[in-house]
Amino acid sequence: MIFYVACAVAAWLFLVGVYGIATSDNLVHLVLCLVVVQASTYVLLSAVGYRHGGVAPVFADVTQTQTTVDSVVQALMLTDIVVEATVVALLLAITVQIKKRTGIVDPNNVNLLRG
Amino acid sequence: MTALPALPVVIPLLMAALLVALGSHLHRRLMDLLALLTAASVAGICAYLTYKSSQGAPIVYWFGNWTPEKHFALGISFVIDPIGGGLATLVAFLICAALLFSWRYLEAVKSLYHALMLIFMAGMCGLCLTGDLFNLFVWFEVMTASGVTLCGYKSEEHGPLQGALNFAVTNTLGAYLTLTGIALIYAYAGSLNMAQVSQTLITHPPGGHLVQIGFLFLVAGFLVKAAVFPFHFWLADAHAVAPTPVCVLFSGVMVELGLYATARIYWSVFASSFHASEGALRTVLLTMGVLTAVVGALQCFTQRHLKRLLAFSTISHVGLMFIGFALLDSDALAGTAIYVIGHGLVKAALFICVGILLHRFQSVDEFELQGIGINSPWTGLLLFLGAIGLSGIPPFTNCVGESMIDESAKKMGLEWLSLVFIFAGAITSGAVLRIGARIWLGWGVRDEDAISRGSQKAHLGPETEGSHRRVPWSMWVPACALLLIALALGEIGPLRSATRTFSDQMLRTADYNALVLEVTPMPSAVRLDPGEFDSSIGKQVIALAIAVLLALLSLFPNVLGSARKSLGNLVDLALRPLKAIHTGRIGDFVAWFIFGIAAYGAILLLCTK
Amino acid sequence: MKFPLRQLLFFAGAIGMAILYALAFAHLPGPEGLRSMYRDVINLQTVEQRHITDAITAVNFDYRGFDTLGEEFILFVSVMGALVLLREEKDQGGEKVPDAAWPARSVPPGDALRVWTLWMTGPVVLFGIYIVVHGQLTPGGGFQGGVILATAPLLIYIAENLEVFKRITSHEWIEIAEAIGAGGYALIGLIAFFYSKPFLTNVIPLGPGGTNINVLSGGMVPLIDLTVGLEVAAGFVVLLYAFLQEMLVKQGDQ
Amino acid sequence: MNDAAITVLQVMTLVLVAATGAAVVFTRQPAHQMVGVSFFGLILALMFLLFQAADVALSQIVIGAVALPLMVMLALGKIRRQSIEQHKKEHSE
Repeated sequence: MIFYVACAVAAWLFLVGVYGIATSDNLVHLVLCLVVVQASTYVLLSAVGYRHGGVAPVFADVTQTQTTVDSVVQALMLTDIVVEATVVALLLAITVQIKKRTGIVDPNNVNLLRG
Repeated sequence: MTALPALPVVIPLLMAALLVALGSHLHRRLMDLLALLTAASVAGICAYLTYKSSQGAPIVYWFGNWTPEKHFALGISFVIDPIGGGLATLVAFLICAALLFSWRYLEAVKSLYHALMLIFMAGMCGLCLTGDLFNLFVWFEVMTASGVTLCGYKSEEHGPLQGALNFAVTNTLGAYLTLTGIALIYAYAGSLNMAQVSQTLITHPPGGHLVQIGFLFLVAGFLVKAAVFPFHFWLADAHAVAPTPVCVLFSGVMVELGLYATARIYWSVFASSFHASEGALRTVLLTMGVLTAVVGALQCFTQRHLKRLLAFSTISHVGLMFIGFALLDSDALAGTAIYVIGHGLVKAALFICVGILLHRFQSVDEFELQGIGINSPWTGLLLFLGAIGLSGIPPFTNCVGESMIDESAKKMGLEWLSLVFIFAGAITSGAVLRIGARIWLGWGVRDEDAISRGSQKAHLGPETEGSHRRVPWSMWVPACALLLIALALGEIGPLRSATRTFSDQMLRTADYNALVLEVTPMPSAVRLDPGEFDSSIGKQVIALAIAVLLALLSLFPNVLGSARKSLGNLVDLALRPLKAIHTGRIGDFVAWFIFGIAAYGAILLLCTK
Repeated sequence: MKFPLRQLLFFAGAIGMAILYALAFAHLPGPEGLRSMYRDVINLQTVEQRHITDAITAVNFDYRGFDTLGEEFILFVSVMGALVLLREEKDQGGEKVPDAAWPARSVPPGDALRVWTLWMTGPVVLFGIYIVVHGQLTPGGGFQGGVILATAPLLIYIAENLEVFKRITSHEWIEIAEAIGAGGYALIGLIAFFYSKPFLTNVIPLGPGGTNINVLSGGMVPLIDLTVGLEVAAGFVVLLYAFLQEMLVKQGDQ
Repeated sequence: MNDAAITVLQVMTLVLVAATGAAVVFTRQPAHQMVGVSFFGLILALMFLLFQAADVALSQIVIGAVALPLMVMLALGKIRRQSIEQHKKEHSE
């Protein structure tokens, strides 16, 4: 049950974030909408890894007979978070530089390439 | 074999870290040399691995020695078969060419350039060799992050930044959808290893449309990378602004890797569970391929910015390669593999030619350069040779691939596909012939108005310093070598039979699964004969003739007389919607992305019986 | 393309995507047994096989350590990327010498704030190191600890101890540290070759196991943890510095 | 805490995640949006905790709620400064 709620939230975040990107008029806003899109994958992954009544797979205070949630999925999410940080860093760097060169932060206006 | 398969990824990563650590203390030439040596050794290792795997079964390599436990994959594996290994070899080889080319080219580069190139190479090699879904995603991200940075390397100008932005946003969105697909597949099958997932999907077929949708989401990122219509917009922008050596890699291999990953995911994971909807998938992939090929070709002919023109030609040719994959047939796949190599070599050489022009004359605008090429005739010769190569005429390697795809299309009753090949080949080749004739022969009407209108748009800052009088050997040698190999490779007798054997091997999913999960060793590949093929070169000659005709017509439109105007209007009418949708705005690209995925998904589901 | 047209395109696609999502989710999750295979194997084995109590760290740095190597290099590349993209152009020479242009803030921070933030730096560093070295025992590890460590120089910046801040974030050695962190991971992986084992095999003695598992358990995992911590900490310092630098330069001009 | 209570909490945070995510998108002012994003990051971390992912929650706090807003803040600061400079330049000309 909780799984399907999470799936619905994941789909919602993906589409809402993409809507934000599609209609964005500010590059910083666009980057933060991308963060929302990425959050969709977090929600989906954490729901996939979750087990009803499960506990975190840290066996310092848990015995191995208890139900635990999926450790593999959590490792994937850690990678996902690093990817988020790097994407944001790169895109913000590009944004700052575009602003510096052209004085524009509106992605509908940065249109210097058309051939 | 305990070390070798990991090295194509590990060596460049280590060398990149070393170059960054020592960066400011090393002489530029030493860094060039180190990077070049790294790339060359990776090329050698990949070639050896390819050879090794072609002698027997694919090489399976478990990182961390996590061999499957009770036939369950715990760790990450590289599975090196001749197709993946061959592509990795091409990657390393083109990196060599690009590094050699930048020996004198980007003279102002700092240490980071070499490190970035090496990490880019590691990402591409990892993508070719891996046998794990999430690992595929990781290397995809390595490629994207380093590709974006390389694309925006000349960040002093606004052009590169716009290109890098479009590149980053579209590819990242695609990657998130890919990750969603991975999550869906993992939620069902509970594993990430391709063979394991494939096995699970066979033994426990999921209900509903999970397989189709999971596949579509999983490959979404790679479709964006492969610049399939309507996800292709970013590619032209990125190419137009990236430094030339980087363009060589983008067009020569990176885009093709998107296709490779799609094919790999299909054949290694989904093929056996797609039986019911194979026809639907073929429809979808053919739609993608044909649309991409046609749109790319049409757009290509209208460009005057040389790099953009070549970028659109790459889009068109990727469409052709997609057609090869779309037939979902062993022979067509073999043809596609050969086509990828042939096209990669020729396109890389063409980009180097444009880079030489930029080096000597500081411009990549067709009209500005009119007649100027007389000062460097040899570059012109190379460019013409490359242009002819694009039309797919023998003895170029891509011709062999094209005829194999043709043959297998004919067997399926899809003869009309060869028309698409002629169309795309003729138009892209014609466009390059046109720029060649205008720049080196000075043909065509000189339009001062157009020069002043366009010169600002196509202006790129110099990528070089110092003398521009001569073309240094480090620039023309790679171009010559690439074209010579493209010519010679098609002549190798066993190429056809060997590639058929390899692709047949790639398609045998059950054997692959058993091999990876250590159930049984893979039976050695069945040696296949070269297969039947139509050795007449009529079609290719027609394509080349059309190309020459198109080039001449566009250079001397006056010969048409009164028909010129109406014809021009007609062409204009056809191209206007294409130009209209290519706005350069990121918001539009994103809307197209969502729409494209939904549309292809709809076709896939509706055509499923 | 006009704006409404774009919205039309988006909404048509979004409706389609929503249907695709719904159809895909309808048949998830798969048979419970399938879905839990990977988890079962790893969760049952990690303590005795790897002497690691945090199964996530075991997956991250051992079972699927190769992914994490790639991940480290994604971070490495993006730090380089931010440096490349944010660098000042050369022709405006004078502006980019940071030494001449360190900021004088309009309102100096009060002594209390200064003392407090400086006093905070120690605990933050200690906490960061704690999180790094306990990666294989409790939640946390090189990545999380590394980011915490990277915030310490910022505290020094807030306390306006600029000399120290400058020394810590001086480009050269912090970049070297980052490269050592990233390259170190790959080097640790190479050790396995001396034992004729595949890349990243955990050949180092696993250390105390069972109920005695401590920070040295896990063989190569604590080592990798340290290199990741170094790389992430240095990487984020460079990253934040790259964004901060220009601001400092501009402030100095005024 | 019993299972039912946890499930209720999980659903509540998920709804909160959906709502804050939308709020981040529909806040068109980047400066305000930044506040929203750090809040969004915290809510996500809370969700991870409730889904028994302590490691991920810790990462999410240090990245999503600290490092990421910090980068955005610095970038925004730069952009604003550049706007002021451009404005000055236009006036002096």
